[in-house]
Amino acid sequence: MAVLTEEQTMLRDMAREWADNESPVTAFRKMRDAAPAEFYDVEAWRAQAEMGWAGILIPEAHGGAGMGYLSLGLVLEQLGRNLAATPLAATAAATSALILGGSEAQQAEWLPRIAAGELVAALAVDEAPRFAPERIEARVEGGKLTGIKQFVAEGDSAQLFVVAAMDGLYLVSGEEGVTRSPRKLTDSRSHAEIRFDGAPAEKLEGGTDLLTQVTDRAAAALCAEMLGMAEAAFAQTNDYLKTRVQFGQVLASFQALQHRMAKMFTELELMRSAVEGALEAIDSGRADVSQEVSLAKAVAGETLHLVSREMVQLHGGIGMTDEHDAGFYLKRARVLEAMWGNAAWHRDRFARLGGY
Amino acid sequence: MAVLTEEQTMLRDMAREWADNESPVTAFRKMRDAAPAEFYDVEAWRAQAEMGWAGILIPEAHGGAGMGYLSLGLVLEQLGRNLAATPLAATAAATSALILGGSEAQQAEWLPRIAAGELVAALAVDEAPRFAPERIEARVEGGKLTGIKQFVAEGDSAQLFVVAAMDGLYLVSGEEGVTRSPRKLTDSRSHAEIRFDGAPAEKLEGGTDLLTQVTDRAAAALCAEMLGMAEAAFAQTNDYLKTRVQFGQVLASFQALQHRMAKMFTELELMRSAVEGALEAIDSGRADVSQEVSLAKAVAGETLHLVSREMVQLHGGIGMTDEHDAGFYLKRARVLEAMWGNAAWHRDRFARLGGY
Amino acid sequence: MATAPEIDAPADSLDAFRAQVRAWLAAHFPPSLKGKDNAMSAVEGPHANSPEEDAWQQAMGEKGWGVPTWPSEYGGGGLSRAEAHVLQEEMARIGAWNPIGGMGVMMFGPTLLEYGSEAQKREHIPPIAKGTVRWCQGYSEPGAGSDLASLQCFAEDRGDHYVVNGQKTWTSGGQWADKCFMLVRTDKTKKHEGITFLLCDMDTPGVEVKPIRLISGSSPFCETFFTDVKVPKANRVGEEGQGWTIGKRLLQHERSSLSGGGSAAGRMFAGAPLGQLAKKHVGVDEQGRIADADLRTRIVRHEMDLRAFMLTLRRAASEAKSNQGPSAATSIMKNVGARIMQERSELLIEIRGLAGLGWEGDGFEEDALKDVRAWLFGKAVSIYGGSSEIQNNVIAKRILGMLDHQ
Amino acid sequence: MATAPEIDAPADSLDAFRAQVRAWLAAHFPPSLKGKDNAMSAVEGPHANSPEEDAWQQAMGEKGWGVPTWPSEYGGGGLSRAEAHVLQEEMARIGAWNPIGGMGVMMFGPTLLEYGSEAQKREHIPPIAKGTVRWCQGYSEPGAGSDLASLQCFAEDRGDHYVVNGQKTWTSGGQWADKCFMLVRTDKTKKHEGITFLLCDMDTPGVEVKPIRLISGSSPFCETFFTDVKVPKANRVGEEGQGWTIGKRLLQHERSSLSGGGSAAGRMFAGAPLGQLAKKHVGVDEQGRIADADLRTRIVRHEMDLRAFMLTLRRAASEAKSNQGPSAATSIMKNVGARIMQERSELLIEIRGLAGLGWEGDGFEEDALKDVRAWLFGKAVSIYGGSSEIQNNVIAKRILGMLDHQ
Repeated sequence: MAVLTEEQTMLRDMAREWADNESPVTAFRKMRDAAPAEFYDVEAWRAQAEMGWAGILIPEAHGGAGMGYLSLGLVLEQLGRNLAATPLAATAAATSALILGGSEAQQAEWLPRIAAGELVAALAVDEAPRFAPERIEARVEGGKLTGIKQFVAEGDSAQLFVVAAMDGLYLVSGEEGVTRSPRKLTDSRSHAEIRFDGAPAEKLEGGTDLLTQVTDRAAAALCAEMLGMAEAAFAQTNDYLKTRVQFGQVLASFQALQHRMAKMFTELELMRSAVEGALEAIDSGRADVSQEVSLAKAVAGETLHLVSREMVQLHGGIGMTDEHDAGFYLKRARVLEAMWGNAAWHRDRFARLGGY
Repeated sequence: MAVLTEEQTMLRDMAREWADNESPVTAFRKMRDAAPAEFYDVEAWRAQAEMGWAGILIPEAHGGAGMGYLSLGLVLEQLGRNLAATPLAATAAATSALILGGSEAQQAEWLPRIAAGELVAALAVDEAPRFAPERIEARVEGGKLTGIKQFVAEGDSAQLFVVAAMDGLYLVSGEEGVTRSPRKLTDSRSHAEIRFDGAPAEKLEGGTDLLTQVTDRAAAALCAEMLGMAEAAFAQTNDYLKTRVQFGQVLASFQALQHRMAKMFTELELMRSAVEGALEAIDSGRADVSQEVSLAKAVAGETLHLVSREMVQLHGGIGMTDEHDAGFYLKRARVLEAMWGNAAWHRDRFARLGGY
Repeated sequence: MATAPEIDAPADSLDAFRAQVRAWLAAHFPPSLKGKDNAMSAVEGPHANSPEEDAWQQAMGEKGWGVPTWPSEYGGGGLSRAEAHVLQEEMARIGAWNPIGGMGVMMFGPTLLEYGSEAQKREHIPPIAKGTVRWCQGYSEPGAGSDLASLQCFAEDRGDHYVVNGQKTWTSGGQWADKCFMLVRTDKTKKHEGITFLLCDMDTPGVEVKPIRLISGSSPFCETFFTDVKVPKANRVGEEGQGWTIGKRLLQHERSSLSGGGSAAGRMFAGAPLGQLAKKHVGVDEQGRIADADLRTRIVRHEMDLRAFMLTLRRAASEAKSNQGPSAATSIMKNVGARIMQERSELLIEIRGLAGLGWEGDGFEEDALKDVRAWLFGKAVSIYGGSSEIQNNVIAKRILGMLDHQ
Repeated sequence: MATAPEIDAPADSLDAFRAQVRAWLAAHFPPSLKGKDNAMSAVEGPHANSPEEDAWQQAMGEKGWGVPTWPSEYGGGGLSRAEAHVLQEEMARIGAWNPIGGMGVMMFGPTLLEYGSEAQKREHIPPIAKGTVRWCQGYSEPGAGSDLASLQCFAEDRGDHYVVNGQKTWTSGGQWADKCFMLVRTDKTKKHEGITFLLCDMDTPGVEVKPIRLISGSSPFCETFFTDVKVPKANRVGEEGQGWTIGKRLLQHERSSLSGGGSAAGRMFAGAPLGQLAKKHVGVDEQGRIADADLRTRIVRHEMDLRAFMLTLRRAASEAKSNQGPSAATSIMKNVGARIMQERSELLIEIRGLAGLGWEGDGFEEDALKDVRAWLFGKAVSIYGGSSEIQNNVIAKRILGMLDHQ
């Protein structure tokens, strides 16, 4: 655990208590079975907005909490532990674009509404199923944006889009020229294809550098969610091993499993360091944010992959049933692993940034 | 174990008995400590020649046994188990060049002498410390070969060299224009730098295709030696775990170690299949020899790497001492892993041959 | 890569048989069914057969060639191993497939042939050979998974019959099965020796079946509840208390089929090589290699693992044939088969990116949706039929001689 | 990559101290010694100091800054952690290094400060702080490695002294040491409670030392034989039977130093990043990447592992400082440090090809020869000071609460 301020400690404790009590995995299961058009838990999102989480990143002048990414990560980690299904991460990703590249007018128009939880925002970058920010073909002519964006998280309900075009990021609000088609992935969350066909668009400052900054922040936020998921999957597995009896002994007493768990614990500790390191690098405005984010996303991807597989394997048959939660972690894990660059993509970038 | 003919079974049993009784690891230790100029065990090589092993590949018409690579592999596997230090593999590699690319006159001149164990032959390809058969700069002008070859196995004592030049393979015999400098590697075996400075050279037929065929055969032969080493390292470790007592129990009874050993055993079985598969592919003249050799060398490299590390780790302190044999396996393993293409090189070639 | 293991057979002497097989297949295999084998029917449940499928099943059933090496007096093909191999080759050549399958063929039949009474064999083997009776397995219980011998489902002796009470779980295809082979406890004072092997009609009063929904969305397994279920003693295989021996033998058949001895492995890994698929989805670099070099190194490792596995299947088959005794290599098959299948699924997902994680609905290739379900279902392969952990215990103890704390 | 962990200190209040340190270092650190730290002296044995080295050791010894946080009444620096950090920063800034080291500093000193009597502290701590007395560790025995508590070396009570008989092994630097701290058995009827902690002069009659040659060619450890060796009772630390408690505490100091808390880790991984070295030896592709893409993916995984490890060291230090209690992260340090060091050595060999496997003689770069020896010696890192297996047991039991069969 990073060293926290008093304010951050309170935020984390509140998030943990809320997620454990008000939005446990059973809430996600209910949302999945109900399959609302938004593909998220509307009540949970409302509650989060009331607690001010939609505005964690937003300056106080615009009605937010003026905290940073480590703070956002503390909350997302708790949500990840319980698979709470709300558009907080997507909205935060779009928010970071406004904060970094929005004009005063744009910020004044949107940030207070986001902070108040009045709308869901989304970041639309990819035009193919694999992250490739260098291959954007969407273009803007005469203030109208045209292009097709794939698997836009929370795209089913977003009222404000931050959209990557060839020359940078744009804001698209309103329904004109916007067509949404849901894409149902294994995680039962919102991922939509969004067709922009001459949609009115306003430019943000910063060009393609802004795109890198924003996707790095989006990735770092997901890492926090992945950290929470990995921790919860690991803890539940550890608990299960202590209760399940086979051959007259609890599974936790078998040394081969002890060592596997010890190794997973080791990876989890490294994952925490990498994830917190990336969030702190963003908060302190360091020059190596991209390196640290690539480290975090690659390590988070590998570790969550390992833990989510082992969760099923070590639960045995019961972990294979839909009735158990293990499958939820597995199915969500692969989606997060693929978003904003998978482990291989980030390893490649880490090496390129290192000059080899 | 591949299905063997009666002749092969006899050969293997004889090789095993000889290696276990006449050339155990203590013989290698003795050779290392004595450090003869040849960097091999002269008496053991004489005994092998008397048993006809130098001529395993050589047609009966030229005084050999007319057997194939699987047979050669059976012998090298037994030598590998005991780290027997003789120039059999190097001589066989050079022999394969003569068999595949030698004229009748060249074969008649050299094969009977090799089969009789009268001389050591060596294959000289690389001009840098990493295998790169596509980067040969040695050239022949007017029947004189010029170039510097690195880490030529058995180069300290070879009387006949098969040398790769830009346009194919050449035979170099005699000392004219040949300068040898020993290179002492961790395995205490012979690896010499050979400078050819206008050395008289005779061409073999087959151009650079012959080079590929010959290095594939050299690699496959090493794989058999690696298989024997890995098996012996594994078996000795397994024996040790059954005798070493800690916490009042033999180490073999600790489940974490049981599972590690089971996984290593699994890799060893796959390694055996891959190695025998490559040798059989050569013997049956299949078109996919290069694929099968790349599979074998990559798998052999990874598995021997794993087993040689685990041998030291699972022996604990005693495995760290020079008095114990574990270090010998470790030190020889890395050399064989690097020769004729390491695992990464062969993975890359396997993929290229597979069209991706 | 994905070829079935080759078995060297003395082909010359089999030429006549081969010609006969070829003619028969030409006459009976409907070309419209070429390559239409539904290997997933065990998972997805039986589908309604088309008339062609019916005719094909009937023809093979009558010939006994669905179970080619079983004795012909019980409806099997009565072929030698070499002949069976010719049959397999000829079928592969024209894309024909075996319509007779399921647990009866893979596990129960071979076991009954070994341990059943003459009457039991005459009653049960022919319908399996014809594919007309479906069997399910009543082994696992909620408290008895890897530790199967701790099972509690109890069969009380009532003279000429038993009365069975208890619960089984992971009953494969329980909702579609006609009959169940099961392990029950007949003696509570002994662990292994208190177990007996029974055969039970699934429509016996007191048998209730509840499908278990898996993470893959399918429900190929059931919970099966037994409440005062009468099983005649004639349906006991072997002696009372011999069930563990028989049941373990059956598991060996299960393992060898799960690890893909023969065509099963070929089917499991059929389809385009991963390298080609990756080139399509990921693109290529200037040298024609998969553009994502990191992914490429893992694909090649995987393809090598698969090729080494295939060579090991071939080697084990040769070794078995050459009377060198059972090959130690067979002990590794299940774990390696499971790891390869699971890695393949994970790579398929990575190759396709988010398009490889579709659950249902628009926007996904049919193959991708299938591969997602197979990925999730495939997590079971290292759990059922003796988990990977149990397999490693077995290798360590039986093959490596590493004994537990004494 | 290879930077020492940063510790956030309230720098403002320390400015005066920093200025003082800077001035003192400028006056005392001979610039000719910049970066000449010989971290391998523990392995290679002490070398003859140059006059500069002597002067530097004496200056640091008198100042007590070789052991900056030890109490000044025993010759330590008496600095706060924050001040010690400033000292470390200022030394790093100019390439100065700590000439005071060895087992006395890393393990024995901290333990004696905790458990020793006033007389023992006054006698033994100052020479350690000055670097004038070398200590070695008498713990392991041929039959007691990971299971240290089964040690047999026996100390018989003879009133005012003990008589010690038995054998120790893996005595680090036994052939160069002046004194030995050791665990002996004083009661054969108890396991852990029968162990006592003694201090023994290495020149006592009956102590014999035989260096053990390692696979790396060096002999940093010894077998040490004790035959009727007299040890005064004044040299017993703590009570009789308290040795296990004291000895374990000392191992904690060993582990935290082995896992590279602080500058040790920085030193361990100093040198050019692997990526640059690989570019030099392997070449680059048209995009300037390491030409061997397979190797590149493994180098980047390794560098990421190293960076995550460094971030973990930093995090553990911050957590310890912020009174959140000891960090769970410290439990993973030894195993991760060992794996990174060993992987790094293996990668170095692969990068250089056969030129990376030179043992001695012509044809090799000096660095390559050093790296080969370090590769081989480094295999010990996962064995000594609590093997990786023991560390995993500890994590599973103490942190994860997974208890053994009951």
